[in-house]
Amino acid sequence: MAENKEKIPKYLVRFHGRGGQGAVTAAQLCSMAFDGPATCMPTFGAERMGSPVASFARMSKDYNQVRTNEQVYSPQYSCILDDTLLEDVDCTAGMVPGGYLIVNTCKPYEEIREIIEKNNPPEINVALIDATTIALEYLGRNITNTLILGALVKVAPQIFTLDELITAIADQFNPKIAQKNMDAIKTVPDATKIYPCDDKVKISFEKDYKKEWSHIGLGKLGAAELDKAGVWFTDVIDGGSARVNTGSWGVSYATFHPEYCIQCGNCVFICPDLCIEREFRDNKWQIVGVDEFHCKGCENCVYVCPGKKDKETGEKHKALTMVMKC
Amino acid sequence: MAENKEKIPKYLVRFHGRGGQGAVTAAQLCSMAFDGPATCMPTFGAERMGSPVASFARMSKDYNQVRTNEQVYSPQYSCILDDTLLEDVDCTAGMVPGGYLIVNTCKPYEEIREIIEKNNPPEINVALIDATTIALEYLGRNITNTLILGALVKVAPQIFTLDELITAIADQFNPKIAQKNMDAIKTVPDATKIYPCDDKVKISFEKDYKKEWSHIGLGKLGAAELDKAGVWFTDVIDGGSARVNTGSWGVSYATFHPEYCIQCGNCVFICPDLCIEREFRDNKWQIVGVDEFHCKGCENCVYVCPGKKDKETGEKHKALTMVMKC
Amino acid sequence: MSVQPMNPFFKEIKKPVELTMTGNYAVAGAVSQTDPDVICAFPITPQTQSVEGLSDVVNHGKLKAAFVNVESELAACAFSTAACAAGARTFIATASQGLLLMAECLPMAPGWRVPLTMMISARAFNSPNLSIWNSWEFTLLSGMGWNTIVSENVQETYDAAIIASKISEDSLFPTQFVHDGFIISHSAQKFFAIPDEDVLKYTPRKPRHHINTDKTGTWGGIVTPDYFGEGRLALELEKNKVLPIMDNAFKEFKKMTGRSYHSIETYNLDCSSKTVFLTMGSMCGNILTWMEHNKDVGLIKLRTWRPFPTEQLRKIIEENNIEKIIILEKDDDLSGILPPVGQSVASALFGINVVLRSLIVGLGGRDVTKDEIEYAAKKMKPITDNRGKLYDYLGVRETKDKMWEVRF
Amino acid sequence: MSVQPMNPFFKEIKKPVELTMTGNYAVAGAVSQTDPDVICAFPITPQTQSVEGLSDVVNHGKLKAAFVNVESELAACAFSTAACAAGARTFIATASQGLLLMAECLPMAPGWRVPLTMMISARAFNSPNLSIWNSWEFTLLSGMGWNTIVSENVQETYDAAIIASKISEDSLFPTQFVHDGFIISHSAQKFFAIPDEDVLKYTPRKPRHHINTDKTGTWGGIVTPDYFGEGRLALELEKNKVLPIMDNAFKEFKKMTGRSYHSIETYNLDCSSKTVFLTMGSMCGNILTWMEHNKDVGLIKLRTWRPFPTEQLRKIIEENNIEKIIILEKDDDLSGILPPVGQSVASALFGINVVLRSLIVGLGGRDVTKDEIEYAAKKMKPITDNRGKLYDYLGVRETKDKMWEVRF
Repeated sequence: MAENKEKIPKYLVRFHGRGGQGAVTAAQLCSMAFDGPATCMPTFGAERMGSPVASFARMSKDYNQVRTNEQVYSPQYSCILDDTLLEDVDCTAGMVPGGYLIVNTCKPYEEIREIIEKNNPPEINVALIDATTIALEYLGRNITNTLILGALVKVAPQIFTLDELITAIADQFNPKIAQKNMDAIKTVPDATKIYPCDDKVKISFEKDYKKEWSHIGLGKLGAAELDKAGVWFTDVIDGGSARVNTGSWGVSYATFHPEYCIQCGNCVFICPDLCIEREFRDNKWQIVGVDEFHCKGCENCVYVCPGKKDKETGEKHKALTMVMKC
Repeated sequence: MAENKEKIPKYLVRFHGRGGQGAVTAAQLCSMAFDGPATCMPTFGAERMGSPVASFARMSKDYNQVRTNEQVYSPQYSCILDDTLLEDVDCTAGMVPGGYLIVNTCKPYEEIREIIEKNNPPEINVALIDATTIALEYLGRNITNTLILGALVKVAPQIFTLDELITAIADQFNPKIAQKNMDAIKTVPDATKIYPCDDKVKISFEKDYKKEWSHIGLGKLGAAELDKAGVWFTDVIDGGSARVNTGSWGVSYATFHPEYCIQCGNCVFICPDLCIEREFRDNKWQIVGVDEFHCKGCENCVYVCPGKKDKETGEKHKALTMVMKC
Repeated sequence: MSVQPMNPFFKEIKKPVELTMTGNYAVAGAVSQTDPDVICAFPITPQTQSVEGLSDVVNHGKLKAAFVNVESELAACAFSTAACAAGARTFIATASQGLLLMAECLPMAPGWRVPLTMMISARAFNSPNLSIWNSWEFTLLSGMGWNTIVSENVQETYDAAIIASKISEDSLFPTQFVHDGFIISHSAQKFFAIPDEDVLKYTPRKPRHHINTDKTGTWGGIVTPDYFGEGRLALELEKNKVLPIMDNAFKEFKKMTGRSYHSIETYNLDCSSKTVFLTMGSMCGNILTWMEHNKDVGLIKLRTWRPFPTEQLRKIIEENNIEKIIILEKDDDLSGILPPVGQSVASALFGINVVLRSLIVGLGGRDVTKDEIEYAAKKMKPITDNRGKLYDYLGVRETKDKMWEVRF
Repeated sequence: MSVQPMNPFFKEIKKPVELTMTGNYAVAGAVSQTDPDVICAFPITPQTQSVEGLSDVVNHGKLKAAFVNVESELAACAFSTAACAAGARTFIATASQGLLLMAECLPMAPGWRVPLTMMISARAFNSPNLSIWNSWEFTLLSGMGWNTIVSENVQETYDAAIIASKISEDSLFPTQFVHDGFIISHSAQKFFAIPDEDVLKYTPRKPRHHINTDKTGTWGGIVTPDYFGEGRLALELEKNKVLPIMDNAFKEFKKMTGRSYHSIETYNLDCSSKTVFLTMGSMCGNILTWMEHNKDVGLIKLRTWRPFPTEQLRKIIEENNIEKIIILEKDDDLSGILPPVGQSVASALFGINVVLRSLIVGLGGRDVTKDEIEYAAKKMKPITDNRGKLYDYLGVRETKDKMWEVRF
């Protein structure tokens, strides 16, 4: 490909999050905050609450640079809303050398580095921020998309400024939510710690680092290998979700306290993931625990649990409560 | 078109009848009775009991002559199952000079000739038979299709013989009906009277007399004249059946006897053509007569009429009875 | 009923026999001979008698099959596809708006490789007006992945019902066989019926993948962008095998009956004008009778409409040095390009030096006569290139008293 | 909901304003500005937010329209066609199997000259597998007689919603406007919104024939073979006027907004290789960004898919001496001939001396990247004739570790 030295820079940002964490909105806020042509899009996976999702923003003062509707394969900035994703997904894939990996985490840098090294990333900078703690304090919920954008502003102020970001937030959210986010975002620059790479590595805003056919899913069955088109026999493909560790998706999971359970069964019926475990004892089905491998932490079971009074204190306790992972 | 003198003859027969009179079956019996390649087809009109229909048979020992699936536009033989059709339809259209018009009628030749002359037919022979009388006697119903074929055998024995026709009838009908038809058909040759044309006119079994574009319906609205495609506004086209003289379709019509009517209304609801006339008298709707312009003679009203005892004789009489037209 | 149309098929047919029946009843007879397990269709003019005829044979007891009534064509297609996927030999039939109502379900059978067999009594669809008569609605939905063969007359549609069943099961793609509504469906013609035993030998039941509880799987389940294209390519690769499978079915049919069929049949291609008509279905008969007196044009008769016999057609045109093709088709599509058959032929012959025009005739049951054929041949004589509009309507009124004049 | 996507359209837009919205929400905004009387659609991914967005605007009170919920796409199409025939400005939207389920109803609106406007978020149909992602299902039903325009990005689909409404009412044919599902429907992009007053001036309500009790008539009633063909020719003659009507709609749109649209748009046709890509929709953006670094090929972007701009395309190819055309299309049809876009182009260009190949890409949401574009351009270089197969699949796996190699 011919290199054009006079090129106007284009900024490519990727967000990794879980369904419900606002990765798509983060990309959209980029597009709004940037002063010039910009597009953004989600990856086109089936989005379920808690499942891994990614989204992209592509920005440049030169419209022709961002006219493409491709997804982003070689971002300069990769922003991770949930550090558990680092284990499941290669969040550094295709990254431009000298770019930034920005992670919401309470873990130390060394631990994060160790995880990402498994994927042999290019030479990149890392920025860490414990956005979850800020979010829980200011927003009351673990929604960290605006905060991770604050960290992006810190490492890449040339894309858009904090003021531009705040204006975008004011446009996008209803006033009450917007105000909370704007208050929280101001704490971000101080809370973001940068771990730079070798400063001889110069970041490029023009070159394309996409590996050829990297979007094709090589390694999965090809046309000549499908048994009968459209029919996936279970001896060829594992069906069902038994092996998918959806329990790793949430920040919390439900735990069971048998002493407060009246065996009403409300939790069994409300759980969207069939995580309430039962056993056939004394001639009837009895609730005995929670399947933590699949519990995504939706809290529905907690809401419907009527609970039971403690015999000693007389206080009412629920038989299901949430436990934070971190 | 190149004339081929060695041509194997092809026989083209057209039947005109009303829905229910068996014109389609007549054509099919031709096809079956003929010893060689043959096809037959109905005109593709919406067939309602009593509405004018036509059907065609095409027969030749040379398959290529009858491979076409066109309708028949220049028959050598035109067979009319119901003489009321002669007024509505040009039954001689496209006929081959020297061909035969075969009519089921009780009218004299002169009257028939006068009717068909209106359409300026070519020089043709006419054969008349009162098939309705024979049908009512042998079959108990006015179904004259097999009888008209008997007349066809009389005027054109070269197409198929009476024996071949009888075999076809035996194949096509259930045994009881077949036997009645076979009995009836034997009386036909004697009952058929032929009125020949100028014997210098030689019938052709090769030439095609179809007038160019005669199947296109010239005289009806064309593409450039339709108001909005698919929408027939009532100021352009007369909607409804008010002007269609369906009363001419049957051999009989219903007539009303007020003295035997108990005003039960059964006839009003059963009539498929809304022919039972009512008036609003003495504060209620009362049955007053029959719309003869539209009555097709189905007799349904007669069947459902409970009738009333005659005051003098004590005998029960129906308020609706059928009157024959001929 | 005094007339018993299905009578010949109530008892075993032991040797070839000549019958006179309408196209629909002949199909009903042929289908009954292939011993289907399930018959499921919703009645619609002009298809109705095919299914009525089958109900007679089932009612009579000769055919042991589930005759399933449903509430619509969409339900008929869904039920039939599922029944066939479960292993049943299944027959379905429709026409016109009924075919359109099946559209949501039509892609599944090819996708899942379900060997369903469907009769279509081709009929106009409702635009601008309702018409119960013949047009080629089936060309509108040609991209669904069904095999499609078209018949000229009653003999061919009787034979096609049997051949289609074999093609479906040999190729594991569903097959439609089409005849012109009313013109063939309601026309009584003489034809030869095949002995029951021969039909059963010609259409043996073969083991195939089907829904069952021993080998479980998901049929047509959701796939991410990682797999969909691969699934389509897999279908395409299998679809490429269908034309040879059809050739073989025709060859075996000839062995059994002596009647010779091909995906493309040609007549009089060494004619002086190097001009040929190209069409399908009942009109081929009309043209062939006309050609008895007009020896200077030829005819290319397409029996196989899908998969389109591209390579065969190219070969025929090139080897015979055909200079001009006059397509006659009973469909149009208001698209500003050639109508459906024209589009397929232009795609197949793109880059070949041949002059092509397409004439839209016989819509909504308008008869196609020697007048149209003669006009088309005459109109084509001075044409020597592919400039201007390549199609027009023929055989319609412009105004009350004026024929529409073909403009190209 | 903390995010209020339709907020900008809750109040009057008084001057041109830059917004960032997804394709679907932008369409909802645009449609609300055209002041429809009736909105009736059944939700289906990826079309859903377009109708949800409109329900927000109706619920908010800014738009006074009947928002009608129905039980299926077939019902939605039937209800919308009838509402529009009764005189209401009517909007409908669908995708994929939803469009197929409408098939039975789709021919009526063109037949009755009902100016319905429909958004399609293009999506694969379910064969062999269910996919909620992008393919071009709409090309499968191109013969229904609807006008169809395709958009590249959010700005274009916002504008198309407004332009389509005008085209429908000026031509009295229903109009579909299409964007690629997810890629545009769910992509947030910057675009300029037009002041409400300007939109209303651009799409004035004009008197038209409609069902009413003062001038009664029969809509789509049965006709015998004496009239059906004449009705189709009448449609064709009116359809021939649509391309100029579209040109006029584009011209007036430019006057209002400065944004210039055409049925066909071209880029870099005087390139050295005389080779052009030809495609529609979002892929045009991908190719144009790639062309920033690859100046030796051109691009023909089809905005108008139906009626197909045949004469314009012929003129462009001939006047620019184009030698090779690489079609990229997100559809296929297992027919053994070119896929749908290829069929249309081959029909339009039949007899023109140009080399043509069609590549099937991006099925079921597979992204189309510079890899496909580069491969196609490279593969085309040695091709100099139209022999052999003219199409293939590109960007799919043959086996686990091997890309399918294009064979032509």
